[in-house]
Amino acid sequence: MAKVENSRFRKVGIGWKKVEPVALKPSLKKRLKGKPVFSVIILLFIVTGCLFAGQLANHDPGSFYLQNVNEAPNAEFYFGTDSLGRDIYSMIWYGGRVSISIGLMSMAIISVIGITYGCISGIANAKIDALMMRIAEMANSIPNLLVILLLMAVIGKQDAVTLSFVIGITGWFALARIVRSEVRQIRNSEYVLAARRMGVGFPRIMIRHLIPNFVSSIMFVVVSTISSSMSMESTLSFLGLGLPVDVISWGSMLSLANRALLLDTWWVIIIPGIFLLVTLNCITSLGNFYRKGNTKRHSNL
Amino acid sequence: MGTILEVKNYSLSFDTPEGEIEAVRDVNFSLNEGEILAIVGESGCGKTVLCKSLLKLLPRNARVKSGKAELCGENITAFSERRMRQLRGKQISMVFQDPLTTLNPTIPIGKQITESIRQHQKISHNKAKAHALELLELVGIDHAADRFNLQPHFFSGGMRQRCVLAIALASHPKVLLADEPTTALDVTVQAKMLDLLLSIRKRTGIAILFVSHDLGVVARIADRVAVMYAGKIVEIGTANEIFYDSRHPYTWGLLGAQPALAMKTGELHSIPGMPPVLLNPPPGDTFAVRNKYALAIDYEEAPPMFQISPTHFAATWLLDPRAPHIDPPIFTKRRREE
Amino acid sequence: MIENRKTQLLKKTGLRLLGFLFTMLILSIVVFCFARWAPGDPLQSFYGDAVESMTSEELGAARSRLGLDAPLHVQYAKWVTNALGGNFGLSLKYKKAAMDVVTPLIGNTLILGVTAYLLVFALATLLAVTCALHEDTWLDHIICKIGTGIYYLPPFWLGVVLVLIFSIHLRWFPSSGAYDIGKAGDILNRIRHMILPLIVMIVSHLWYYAYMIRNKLLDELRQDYVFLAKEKGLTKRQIVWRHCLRNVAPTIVSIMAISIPHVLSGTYIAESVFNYPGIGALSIESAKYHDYNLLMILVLIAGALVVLSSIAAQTINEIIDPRMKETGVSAWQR
Amino acid sequence: GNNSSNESKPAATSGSADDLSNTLVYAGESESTINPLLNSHDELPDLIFSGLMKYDGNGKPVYDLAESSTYDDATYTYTFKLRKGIKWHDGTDFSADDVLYTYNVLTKDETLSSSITSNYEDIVSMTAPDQNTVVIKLSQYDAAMMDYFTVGILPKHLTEGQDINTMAFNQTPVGTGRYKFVKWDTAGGMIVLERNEDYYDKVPNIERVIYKTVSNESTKATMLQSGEADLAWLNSKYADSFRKNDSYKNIDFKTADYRGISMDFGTEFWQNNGDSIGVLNDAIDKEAIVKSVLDGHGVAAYSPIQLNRFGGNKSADIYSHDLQKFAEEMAKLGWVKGSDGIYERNGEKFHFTVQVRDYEEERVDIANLCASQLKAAGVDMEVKLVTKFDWDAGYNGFLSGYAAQFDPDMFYKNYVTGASDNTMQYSNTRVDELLTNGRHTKEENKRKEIYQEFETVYAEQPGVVLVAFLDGCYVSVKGLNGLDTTRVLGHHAVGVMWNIENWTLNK
Amino acid sequence: MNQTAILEVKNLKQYFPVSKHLTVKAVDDISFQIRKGEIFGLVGESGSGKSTVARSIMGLYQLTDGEVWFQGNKISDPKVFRSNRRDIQKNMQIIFQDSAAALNPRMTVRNIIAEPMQACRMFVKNKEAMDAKIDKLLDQVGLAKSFRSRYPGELSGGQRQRVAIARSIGTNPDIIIADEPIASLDVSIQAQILTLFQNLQQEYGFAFLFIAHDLSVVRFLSNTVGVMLHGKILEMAETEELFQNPLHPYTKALLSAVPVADPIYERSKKILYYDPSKLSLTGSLQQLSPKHWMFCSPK
Ligand SMILES: Nc1ncnc2c1ncn2[C@@H]1O[C@H](COP(=O)(O)OP(=O)(O)OP(=O)(O)O)[C@@H](O)[C@H]1O
Ligand SMILES: Nc1ncnc2c1ncn2[C@@H]1O[C@H](COP(=O)(O)OP(=O)(O)OP(=O)(O)O)[C@@H](O)[C@H]1O
Ligand SMILES: [Mg+2]
Ligand SMILES: [Mg+2]
Repeated sequence: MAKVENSRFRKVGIGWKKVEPVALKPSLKKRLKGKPVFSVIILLFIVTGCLFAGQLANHDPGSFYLQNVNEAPNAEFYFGTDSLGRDIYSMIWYGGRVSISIGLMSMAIISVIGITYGCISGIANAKIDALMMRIAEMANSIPNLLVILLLMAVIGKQDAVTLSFVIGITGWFALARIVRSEVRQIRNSEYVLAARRMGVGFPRIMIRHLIPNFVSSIMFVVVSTISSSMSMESTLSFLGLGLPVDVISWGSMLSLANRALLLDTWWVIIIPGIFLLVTLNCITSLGNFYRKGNTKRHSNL
Repeated sequence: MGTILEVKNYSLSFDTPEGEIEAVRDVNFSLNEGEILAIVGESGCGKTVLCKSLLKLLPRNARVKSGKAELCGENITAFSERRMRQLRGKQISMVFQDPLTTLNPTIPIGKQITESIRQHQKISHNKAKAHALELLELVGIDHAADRFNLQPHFFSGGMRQRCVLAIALASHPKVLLADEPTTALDVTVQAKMLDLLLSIRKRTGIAILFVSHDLGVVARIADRVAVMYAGKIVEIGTANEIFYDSRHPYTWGLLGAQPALAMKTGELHSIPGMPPVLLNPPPGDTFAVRNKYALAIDYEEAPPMFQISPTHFAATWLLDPRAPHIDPPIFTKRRREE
Repeated sequence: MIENRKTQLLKKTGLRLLGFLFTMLILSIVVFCFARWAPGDPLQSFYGDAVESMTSEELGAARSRLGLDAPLHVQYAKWVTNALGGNFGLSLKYKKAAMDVVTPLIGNTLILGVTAYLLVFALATLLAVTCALHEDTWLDHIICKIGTGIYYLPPFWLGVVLVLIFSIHLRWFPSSGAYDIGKAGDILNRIRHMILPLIVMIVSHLWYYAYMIRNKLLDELRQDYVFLAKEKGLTKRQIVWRHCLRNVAPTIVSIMAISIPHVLSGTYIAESVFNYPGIGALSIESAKYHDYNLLMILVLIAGALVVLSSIAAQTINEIIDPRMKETGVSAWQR
Repeated sequence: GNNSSNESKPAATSGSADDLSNTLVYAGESESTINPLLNSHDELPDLIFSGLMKYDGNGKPVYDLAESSTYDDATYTYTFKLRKGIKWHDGTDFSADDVLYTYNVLTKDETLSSSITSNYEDIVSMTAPDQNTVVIKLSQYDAAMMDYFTVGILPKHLTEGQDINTMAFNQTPVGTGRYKFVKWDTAGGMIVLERNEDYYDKVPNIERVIYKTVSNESTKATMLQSGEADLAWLNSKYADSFRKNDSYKNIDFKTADYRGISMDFGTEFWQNNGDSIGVLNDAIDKEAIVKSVLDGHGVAAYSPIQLNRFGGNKSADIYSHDLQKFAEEMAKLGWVKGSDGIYERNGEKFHFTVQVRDYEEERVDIANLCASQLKAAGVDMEVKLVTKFDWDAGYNGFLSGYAAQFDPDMFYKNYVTGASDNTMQYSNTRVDELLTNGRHTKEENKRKEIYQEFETVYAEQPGVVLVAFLDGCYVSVKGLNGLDTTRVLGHHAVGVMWNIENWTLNK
Repeated sequence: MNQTAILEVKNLKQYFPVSKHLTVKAVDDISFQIRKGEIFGLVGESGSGKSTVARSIMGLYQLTDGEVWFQGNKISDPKVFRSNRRDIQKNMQIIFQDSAAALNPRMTVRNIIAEPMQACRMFVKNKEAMDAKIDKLLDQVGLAKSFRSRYPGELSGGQRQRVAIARSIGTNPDIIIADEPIASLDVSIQAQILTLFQNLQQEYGFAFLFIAHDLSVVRFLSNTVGVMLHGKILEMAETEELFQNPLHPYTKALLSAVPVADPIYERSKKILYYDPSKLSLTGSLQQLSPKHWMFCSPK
């Protein structure tokens, strides 16, 4: 006994035993906690649905079933028909394809232009910065529609890519402003100075040092450009500047709302609305999740 | 001199996604009126968390696991947020670690001080202002009246630190928790600041819990010193006991790491390794893995507090009668006069 | 020192005003050219369907009569000289002075736009503070979820639904117009007409800004000065309202400044859904119908608002937060 | 200036301005000018102004400002005797000078840009022997001239010497009509009219008419539903939603307003393939379109003057929806279906573009349906929505609408080769002959024969694929009485207020 | 120590015009030189312009006046700088005070360390060589290989500072400018880093411009020391000479205020105070002895 005691009190010094903190493996449930599982599933469902629109649709989305005008949802027309007898169910999948791709493409264009412009302006010296911001402000006060009108005419085609391009090119000002102010906050941080000093070029600084550090704070703005692009598309369709009339999108379906409302056909109004809302909300909660993951600190309040 | 603040078996942890961080573990100490107790220890050992938890300024994921803190005999651990609010600033106040960020950058200094005064005393605006000016002068800011309406941006680091002190003193608290109040200052300003604290203590009898990792500063100001490591107080005693007769290997390590000592030998005694992560700490003494003098038992069982003198305690198995005798490094015995 | 700051501020503001005039000049040139390059026939708006039955000689004559055939720079020079004299030309569609088309309507839009604008930011701040005070509780979650949900509703869609419920079924609020017949001076009547448009405008912008402010506030709540404020014994509310909000104010002010065109364009939807006479719809119309002179005025008004407000924002921000001032030399000179 | 004198005259009726019990609120389209010379497609000029003649319920010209007239066959000269004691709304006396002035503007003013000037090309000279007599001399006989004398007369004293196109008068009109203009409230989006108590004929029962300018089709319907309007012209679908509702009345007029696809012969495609327009009629199920888009409120169209009293020749109805027949006809014309199911001839696909104005929902629907039906038959008609027609963009056609509710001569300028309104460059020597003859022929029966022949000739080689004639579906509140549907309305169902003086309102 | 200077600063002035009426003279006419393998310590009160000196040398500001010579090139001349940019970027590296701020929180340790080498076109094509080099660097600064894939946020302050050091020595620079590299570290880690610096100097022959405000640290590490106040170097001497024989009253005050971990001594010690506002701004650095310079005002 005493021997054991003595051996316990022998001097052993550093590193006698490897001491590892016990790492607990969290359960699956715990790992998924707080993650937007539900949103991911729904979004996957909608996106797959749109991708396989051809397989899912049971009617031609462009056809007018004149014998089945304004029918409520039923076994043949799952989501009903509109005032010209188009099948809402099939239109939803085809329309989603167009709307989601326009939303994403415009978002990409807006992000690229807005972030690049904002970064340049944020990093440039006071004079160039002021000039760039003035230009953005000016561009911002010209009615989008006028610019779009001109661009559409110059490009001369009306398809989803052109439309996204045009929406993108007129929609980046706010983002640029926000990015610029974020960049101004981090541009004098030492890691940026150090990188700059080490001869790292601007594009690399932007991609590696600036963007990762402000991306979480512009997340919501970026995500909401998806929704604003979708509704811009519907406004443009409404004005005849959008996609050709036979191309269906959720936006153009929604713009039938006022007509449907007077005709008491709720399914024409509600169903595309629900799809749009659900999709956007799912995308938002993904963005939020990303944002949260980036700010781990707790409130001091 | 009565005890004004007493902390008993105090443990506190944070819930994080990775697990539980035990930031303060079974801490005991008491603070008397007019006394300055210094807490030293390296970064991340839980000094700030301890102070903040006394004021209940911790985020929602912090949780007091056991023990209590008594202020003037009242158990404040159980106080509601509302009662704490009445206490804060008035009975017990704190000088925060980083003066650059603790002042609100957009509000004029004067307003930040009067706000503190008026929160606890129902006095007129002008009176509060007069009082605030007094305070600013007390902490040694000249041209206080001119600077009253300037934002912190226009103050130097040292001045800001002193403003934070002025705010902490605004309502004449009984206990001041000073969390590294001089780290941002250069030595000359730091010396002035320390003298200021000493003189305030002399005048008002305020009790100060002085947190620092600079042993030189502690040597100048503290009556008693507690050495913290990984959330635990590993040694506590009067200043002389700690500086001249320390018993814990960690205290030895701290004292030995002073560059001032390396002048002759040209060799710096650093403590090897890194401070432990407090996430699910392993059993035994957390310092063992960095401890030259570690005993086998250190790796298995945490040591209890051994009493050395009525005021001096240390938590190391080296003090156990069964432990082999170890000569402390010579520098721990050395005094300046020698 | 204080005196210095004041004169400095004045000087800066003066300089900025100069910059403003210059900006307006550039803006007018850009819009002038843009409008004329855009495809379509301005005569359409002048003669309406009659153009369909005009011969090409007639069209040519009409063009030269309206000064549409001169080279671009000549047209612009003419426009500028006239504009400096206060004459902004004739609206092609309305066939009267463009200024006269705008003036009766601008009041309507300003009332609607400014009210919406102020309400949006007041409510956004309120919502943001509520969320920040209750961060990560059910209240915050619910507000966030509902907020985003409603924000994504297309505004024209929402407008139509509101009309169905509140005008047609309940008959609480009118579905169109700015006021009832003969009630132009009746404030209550005007408010009744504004409620539905306001709801649409507010709902379609509110969460965007509320969320931005909320996130800024949450960042702010993670600052150390919150501890100091708490340590003084301030309540949570006091801390958020007095301390955090003040620090977020520059951001809010900047957002407000850049959001003017955004909110103004919101009046377009409200105006067209609720048939509310105003310049929002007019500016879209003028772009669509190539009503150049009208378009110029409207763009200049919008531009002036935007640039002036951004100047104001910068000035306000420098007063609130002296750190905003651009001092020192950029580190990016080489 | 002018309208203050109007307003200063107190309303000689009972009730305050807020009393709306005898005020008709009409939800109409947006307005920019109220001037009978510039604006021939709207209700307002007709209410405020009056002409020498006016149309009666059957669409025949009867006397209005003129009391009587004589016509001298040899010299082609009309002599009008004017009514006496007529006053302008501002109190000034009306006289022959005003008539002369107005017709001078119509025939001589170079700056006037109006679509109707060509109607008066036959006028050679005008004189006013005295204050109550106007003599108008033509160069040759013109069967439609009496119709064209219905144009509203402008007050010389208020408009002389001004640019007719842009004068302020256009927004503050003063006339001699049944209602006088009170105020144009732009900020409120309404135009206020008050009945003319000094009207020389029957003074209307309804005290005030408020014309609300509405830019959105569906808003007109919601305004009716929310009680903000008493009368509006709606498209047939919206109108249908009121039929079940007891508090509203549906008043369905016949109109001469057709919708069709007009082909532009100025474009290369139709120059090559102009022979293949008529056959398209076989591929379009017009009945189905009438049934679905118009909810049955209209008729399938076969002739542009089908509903005119001179037209309606059933033997001109030579097409029917029959894909079999269509395929045969196409084969005869030399078209062969390509691999993509679209016909080809001489290496050219049967593909053409059609511009469609987007603000009228029915137009868009009709275009879409036609495109889809033609596509099913093998013809690719591409629909391009535009806000305003763009004639320079090279579209092959447009979705057109027009009406000849009065004299069929209204089509002369559209179909005669090189005529002023023949913008689609339609050309057919037989049609030219017939329409010219129709214009200068006096006897009604002969004219009828001519126009019926025109119908058959045109049907064989049409420039427009006619789709349907619309009904003019008006909806009013229950208390509005007196609307008379005997009158055939014009383009956009205009003319509903032709007998407004007989209407009564009981809210 | 009689090799030629690799870095020489001559009459460096760096003014910041804050407003029309106020110009901050952050650095006001200072000169010094650093030889190969030498550690030059720069001390002074906070705000005295130490960091500005470092940044000016690094070329982050437009110099107000003066010259910076690096290996015989006058790099303060933008033309010379531009033509030698690669060389300068490779051979002059900086370590900042706050390692948390100096490392991009969104990059892995590997990428952080690799960045300057990539910028200098080292190992462009050869990923293995780069990885080997990174492992070697980590080893040099005493970190395990496993740190490669971590993010700065997952590291302790001392580890972060090591990463920053590894980053700066990756390109084998001739001189490292260390701007208060240990100020944010606690005592035990400080000692480790100081030892590391010592090793780097002795084994690899790096020269340092070592900025600190802790005099005892500077005394331990550096060969030569300069004392700064209000943008001026007040005293400059070989380390022991300065500490044994301080001449300028401000240096004396500083030395007297250095806290020592000895309570009895500390409580009784007399601190000399020096009012910085008394400093006359006219004058120049005079050589008083071969290894000792002091700022003297013309009497
Ligand atoms: N909100 C929190 N959530 C999780 N862990 C925390 C939180 N706040 C502090 N900690 C942890 O608690 C431990 C103690 O931190 P504390 O700030 O008290 O250290 P300190 O002794 O004050 O160090 P320093 O000298 O750097 O100020 C650290 O390991 C830290 O990671
Ligand atoms: N970009 C700048 N614009 C204006 N003033 C500046 C700028 N950079 C530094 N200064 C000023 O120059 C002076 C010297 O600053 P510097 O950072 O060099 O001091 P330091 O000695 O490094 O202080 P510390 O020990 O606190 O790091 C300070 O008064 C500072 O306010
Ligand atoms: Mg701390
Ligand atoms: Mg510094």
